[in-house]
Amino acid sequence: MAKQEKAADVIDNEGAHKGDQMHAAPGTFVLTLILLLSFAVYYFANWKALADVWQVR
Amino acid sequence: MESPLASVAPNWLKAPTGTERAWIGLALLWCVVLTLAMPYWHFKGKQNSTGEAYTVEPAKFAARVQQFVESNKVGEQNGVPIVEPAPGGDAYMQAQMWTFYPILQLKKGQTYRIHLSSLDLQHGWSVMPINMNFQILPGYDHVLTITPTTAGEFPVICNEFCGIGHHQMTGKIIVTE
Amino acid sequence: MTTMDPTVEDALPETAVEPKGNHAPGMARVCATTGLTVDLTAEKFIKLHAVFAVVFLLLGGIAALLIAMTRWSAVHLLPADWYYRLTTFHGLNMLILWILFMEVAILYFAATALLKTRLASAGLAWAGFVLMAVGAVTLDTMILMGTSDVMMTSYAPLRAHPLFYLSIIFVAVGTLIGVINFFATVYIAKRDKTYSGSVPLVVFGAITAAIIAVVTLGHGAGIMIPTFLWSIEVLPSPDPAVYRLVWWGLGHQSQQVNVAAMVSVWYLLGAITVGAKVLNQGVSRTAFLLYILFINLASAHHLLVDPGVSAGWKIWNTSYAMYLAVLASMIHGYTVPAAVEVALRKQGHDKGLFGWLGAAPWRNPGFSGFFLSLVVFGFLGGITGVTLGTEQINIIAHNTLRIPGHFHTTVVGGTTTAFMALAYYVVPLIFRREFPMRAICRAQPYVFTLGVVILAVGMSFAGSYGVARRHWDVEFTGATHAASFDPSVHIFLGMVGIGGIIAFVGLLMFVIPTVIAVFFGKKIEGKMPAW
Amino acid sequence: MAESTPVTVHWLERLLDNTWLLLALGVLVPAISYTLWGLIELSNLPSATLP
Repeated sequence: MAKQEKAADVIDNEGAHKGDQMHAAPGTFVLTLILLLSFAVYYFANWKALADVWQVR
Repeated sequence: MESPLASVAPNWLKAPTGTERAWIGLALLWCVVLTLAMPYWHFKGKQNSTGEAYTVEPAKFAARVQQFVESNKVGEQNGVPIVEPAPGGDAYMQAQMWTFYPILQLKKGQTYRIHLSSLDLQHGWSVMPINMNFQILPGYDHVLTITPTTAGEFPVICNEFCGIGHHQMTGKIIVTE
Repeated sequence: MTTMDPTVEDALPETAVEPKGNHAPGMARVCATTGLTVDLTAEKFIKLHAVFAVVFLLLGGIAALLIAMTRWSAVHLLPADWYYRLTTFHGLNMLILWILFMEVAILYFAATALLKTRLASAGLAWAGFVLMAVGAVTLDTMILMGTSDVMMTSYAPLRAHPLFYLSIIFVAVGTLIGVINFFATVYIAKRDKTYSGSVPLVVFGAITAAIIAVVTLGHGAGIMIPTFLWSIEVLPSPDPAVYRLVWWGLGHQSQQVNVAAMVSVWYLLGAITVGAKVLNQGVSRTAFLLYILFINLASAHHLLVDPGVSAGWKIWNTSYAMYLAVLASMIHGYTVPAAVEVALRKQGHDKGLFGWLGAAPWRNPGFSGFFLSLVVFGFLGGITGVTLGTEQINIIAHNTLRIPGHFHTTVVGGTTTAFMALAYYVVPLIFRREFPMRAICRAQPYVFTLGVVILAVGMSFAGSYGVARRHWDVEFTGATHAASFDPSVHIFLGMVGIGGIIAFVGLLMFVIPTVIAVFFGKKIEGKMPAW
Repeated sequence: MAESTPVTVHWLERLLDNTWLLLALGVLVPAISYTLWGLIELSNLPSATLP
C-alpha cells in the first residue's frame, strides 16, 4: 500500500517547489470562457429587456 | 502543491501563472464592465430606481389621496374612481389590504410623479404585463417619476405577501394615447 | 469510473497510527480511511447536527412538493392559507434550519479533524445545539399551528406569534455559540501548535464562512430582538424600511455563509474524490478574502426598488464594492475544476481538452454531486444572481418568480447538492456506517439536479412574464380588477410542478439511504468501501 | 501572529493568516458600508410635503 510514502511525499515537498511550476488546465479554461460568454449574453439581454419598459426615475 | 486538507509552510503567496492568470485577468475585466454599467445607466438610461422617498403618516397620506381623487376624478370602474392627474403633475396611489386606490388614467409620453404608500402592511407595486416592480412601505411616500411609453390598460398586482387576501389585491393604470 | 479510489491513495495530507494533537487520552481516534485524527467529542456533535439537518431537509422537502403542486396552476393543490403557511415553513426549514445545522457540523469537522485539535468546549457545543434544536422545533410548531403565516421574511408590521421571533432568536444565538466554539477551537489549535504554518485551505474557507456567519447572526439578533419585543407589546413597531435593511443582513448573508461553506466543500470533495491539490494557495485564499470583505454588501439586492435608500447606496452595495465578490466566485469557478483537471491529467487522463472530464468518477455520488453543484451554481445561479442584483435590472425582476428561480439554483442546485455529496463521505467516515442501495445513491445527484434545474428554469421564465413569488392564484379570482398573465406561463408553472416532483424524488433518494445507513447500516470497521 | 513565520512574509500572506484581523474587517466593512450608511440615509429622510 503506497499510502504511507505518498503522504510523506506531500509533506516533504512542502516549500520545496510549490507554485513555481505552471499547471495546465486548458479544459477548465475553455469551460470558464463558455461561462463568461453565457454570462455576457444573459446580462446584456436583460439590459435590453429593461430598456423596453416605461421610463422611470 | 498541497492538498486543501493540509497545512502550508510559510511563504506560499505566489503570483498566478498561465491560464489561471489569464482567467483572473478576464474576470477582472468583466467586473469592470459590470461596475461601469450601473452608473452609466444611471446617467444615460431611462429606467432607474433612485429611491426618492419621504416619511409620511399613513392617515395624512390617505387624506391627500382622497383630496387628489375628489379634484381629478373622471370616472369609475368596479366601484373604484378613475383619476386623471395633470400631465407633469403629482399622482397618488395608496395600497391597503387588499386594494390599490384609485385607478390612474395617464397620457402616453407624459411624465408624472406617482406617490405610493401603504396604510397598513408592506405591499408590492407590479405593473402588468410590462413587469415593472417597486416596493411600497407604510410610513414612506415612495415617489416614482414615471413616463408611460405604451398605451392600454395595465393591471397592477401586489407582489409582496400581505395576508391571506394577497393574491386578490389588484389595481389598474389606464394609459391613453 | 476510475478503478482507484483516491480516498485511500493520494489525497490526504498525512497518515498517523496514533492520534495526533492535543487530545486527552482516549478522546480521539484515527480514521482508518483517511488517516485524519477525529476528536470524539467533535464527532458526537457532528453527528447530532447532521442528523437534525437531514430531518429539517426532509420536512422542508415535503413542504416544497406541496408548494410546487400548488404553483402548478393545472393542479393548484393547497388552499390559500396552507400555501402561505407551508411557504413560510419551507423557506425557514431549508434556508435556515437545514443549512445552519449542516454548517455547524462542517465547522466542527474542519476545525478539529483538519487542525488535529480537540473541540474547544463540549459545554458550549451542547449549549449551542440545545438552543438551536429547541428553537427549530418551536419554530416549526408555531408555523404549523397557523399562528405565524408571515413568510420567512416576516416583514414588519406584519405580525407573527411572539414565539416565532423568539425561536428564530434561539436558532441564531445557538448557531452563534457554535461559531464561537469554532473560533475557540481554531485558537487553541494555534496555541497548542497542533499544525504548523498556515491553516489548510478548507479550514480557511470554513473561517470565511464563520466570519460571514458572525455578521449574519449579529444582524439577526439586531432585528429579531426588537421585533420580538414589539410582538409582546414592549416596544413600538419596527420601522418597515429599517426592518428590511437589517433583516436582509440576516436573510441574504446567511446564504453567503452557504456560498463560503459550499466552496470549501468543493475543495474538500475535489481532494477526497480525485486527489485534487491546491494550484495556488494565494489565489484561492485571496478569493476567500474578497468574500470576507465584500460579499455581505449584497444584502442590498433586496432593497433595489425600495424607497429611502439612495441610488448611490444601492449601486455601491449591490455591486459588492465593484463586483469584487463576483470576481472571487469566478476565481473559485476556475480553481476548483482546474484542480480536478490537473489531478486527473496527472493520473493519465490526458487526452484532448476534455478527456479528464470523461474519465472523472461520475459514478461516485461524492464527485458527481460536487461537480454538478459547481456547474449549476456557476452557470445558472451565479449568472442570474449578478444580473438580477443589478440595480436597474431589478425593476423587471423584484419579487417575481425570477428571484426564487435564481436562488433555487444557488442554494438548492449549488449548496444543498454539495452538502448531500459531502454526506456520501460523512456517513461512512464519521458515523462509520455503510450506505445501502448504492445504485440509488449513484443516481441521486443526477435526479435531484435535473429536478431542480427544471423547476428553476420554469420559475425564471414564469417570473419574466411577471408572475409573482409567494402568490397563490395566477388567475386573481375574485379580485376587484381582472388581471392575468401571458398564457405561456402555465407551461412554465407546469415545469415548476414537474421539476418539483423530480427534485422531491431525488431528495428521497438521498434521505432514505442516508437514514437507513445512519441507523441500520452495516458497521465499517476498517476502511470505507470505495464509491 | 508572526512568531512562527519569518518577518519577510508578504503582508497579504500575513493578513490571510490573521484570523482575528479578518474577523474584524469582515464585520466592519458590511457594518459600515451596508448597515450604517443605509441607516443614516433612512434616518435623514425629509418628511413629505403633501400639497
